[in-house]
Amino acid sequence: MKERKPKNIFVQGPIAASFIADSIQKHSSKIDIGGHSIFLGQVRADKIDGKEVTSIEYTAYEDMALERMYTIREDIFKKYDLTCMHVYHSLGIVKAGEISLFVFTSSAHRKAAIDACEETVERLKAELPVWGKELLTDETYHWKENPQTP
Amino acid sequence: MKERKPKNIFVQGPIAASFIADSIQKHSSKIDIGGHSIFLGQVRADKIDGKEVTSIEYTAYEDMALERMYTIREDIFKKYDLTCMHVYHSLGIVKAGEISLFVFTSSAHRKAAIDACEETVERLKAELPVWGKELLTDETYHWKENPQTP
Amino acid sequence: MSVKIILFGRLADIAGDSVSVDNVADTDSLVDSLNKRYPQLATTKYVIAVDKQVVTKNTVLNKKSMVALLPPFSGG
Amino acid sequence: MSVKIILFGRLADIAGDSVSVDNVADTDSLVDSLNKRYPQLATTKYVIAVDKQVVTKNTVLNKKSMVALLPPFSGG
Repeated sequence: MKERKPKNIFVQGPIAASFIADSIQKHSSKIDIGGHSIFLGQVRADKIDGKEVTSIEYTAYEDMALERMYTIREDIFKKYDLTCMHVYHSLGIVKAGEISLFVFTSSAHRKAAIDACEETVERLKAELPVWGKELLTDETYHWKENPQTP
Repeated sequence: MKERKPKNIFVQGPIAASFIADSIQKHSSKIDIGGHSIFLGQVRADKIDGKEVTSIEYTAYEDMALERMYTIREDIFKKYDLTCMHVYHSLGIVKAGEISLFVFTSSAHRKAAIDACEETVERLKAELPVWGKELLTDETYHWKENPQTP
Repeated sequence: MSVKIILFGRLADIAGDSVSVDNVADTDSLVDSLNKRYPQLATTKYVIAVDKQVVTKNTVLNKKSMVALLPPFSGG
Repeated sequence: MSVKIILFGRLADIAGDSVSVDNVADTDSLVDSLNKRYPQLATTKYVIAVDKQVVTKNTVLNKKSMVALLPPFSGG
């Protein structure tokens, strides 16, 4: 079922494993689903000029991001035979090892779920106005950049 | 790290959402991971000759399946730059709506995790000697068949 | 020589979980012998694994061979 | 006409979260005006969104236009 207005995808802080488990559990009543595909983005303790990333602070142009996400969702539902799609992205501080992105697609058949999940991840990384400020061990910071954003 | 001997992938009955959550949570200490890809196979209440699948009873040629899975794992680790891979498959009865397959790959970068997960799912469906007996509403049954198995 | 074979899925429905077959030297003669005993097997799709490897050509068996008849897989 | 723009990420580090710019009729003149005031912006990569849509050509602005300067995205 498609939604008329943009659904909020943003959550404050990291995405907990228990939240992911709850999302999975909720789908046990949907007995027409044969496969789920999940992508999780985890904050990596990259080294930058000899300093380590301890966490990322995410900000977004929320209104625009939700409109873009609405368009992506519509496009993906047109292209793939999905039962449902859920997307969550962190705002604020997410520490190294914690999860900042959760994309979850379900379908009767695995191929649609897998392809839709991958395409959604690629599109949201390229199209959503979200920024990650990598906070480093010495209390300086570095603005992260995804390849191929506008 | 590669294992010397085949790791058991089989679990009795369905795979619980809480088990999946625990697996995800364990990776929060691996701060070189940037992306996780997860595939979940869920038992579908298909209609067969007007009857509905209420559950699938899985059996396997376990020794051979674990050897094949070992080979698949070695191949995937050679091909993709993965941090880790976990595979679990149910044996015994799994009801419609419950999860019977859990494939979990992690990598520094999302592309490797996503591609490795998909390839592992395709290969294990085609190569592992596992059989699903679809139990129907009228207590008859139907042997499931994946496309392209030997 | 007698060879013990194990069967899975719908093949076990036809012939049971395991069967002993006498006087078979290779997989071709095993199949002939089984088809006589269980005519339904002749029309059922399966592959043969010897020592946990699928074999596609006629394969010599010895008394230690682990032979398994595998119907189309349906895991996942 | 005065236009209020909002800035994100490293652009906000340079010029703050929001800036009012006077006497600008379109996005090209907005950029000229900003570059004079914040020379560092001229050497920083960004795109302009008007009413939540990225614009790639010079775009006429009115006093209700929502203008945002967006540095390269890094969500996920």
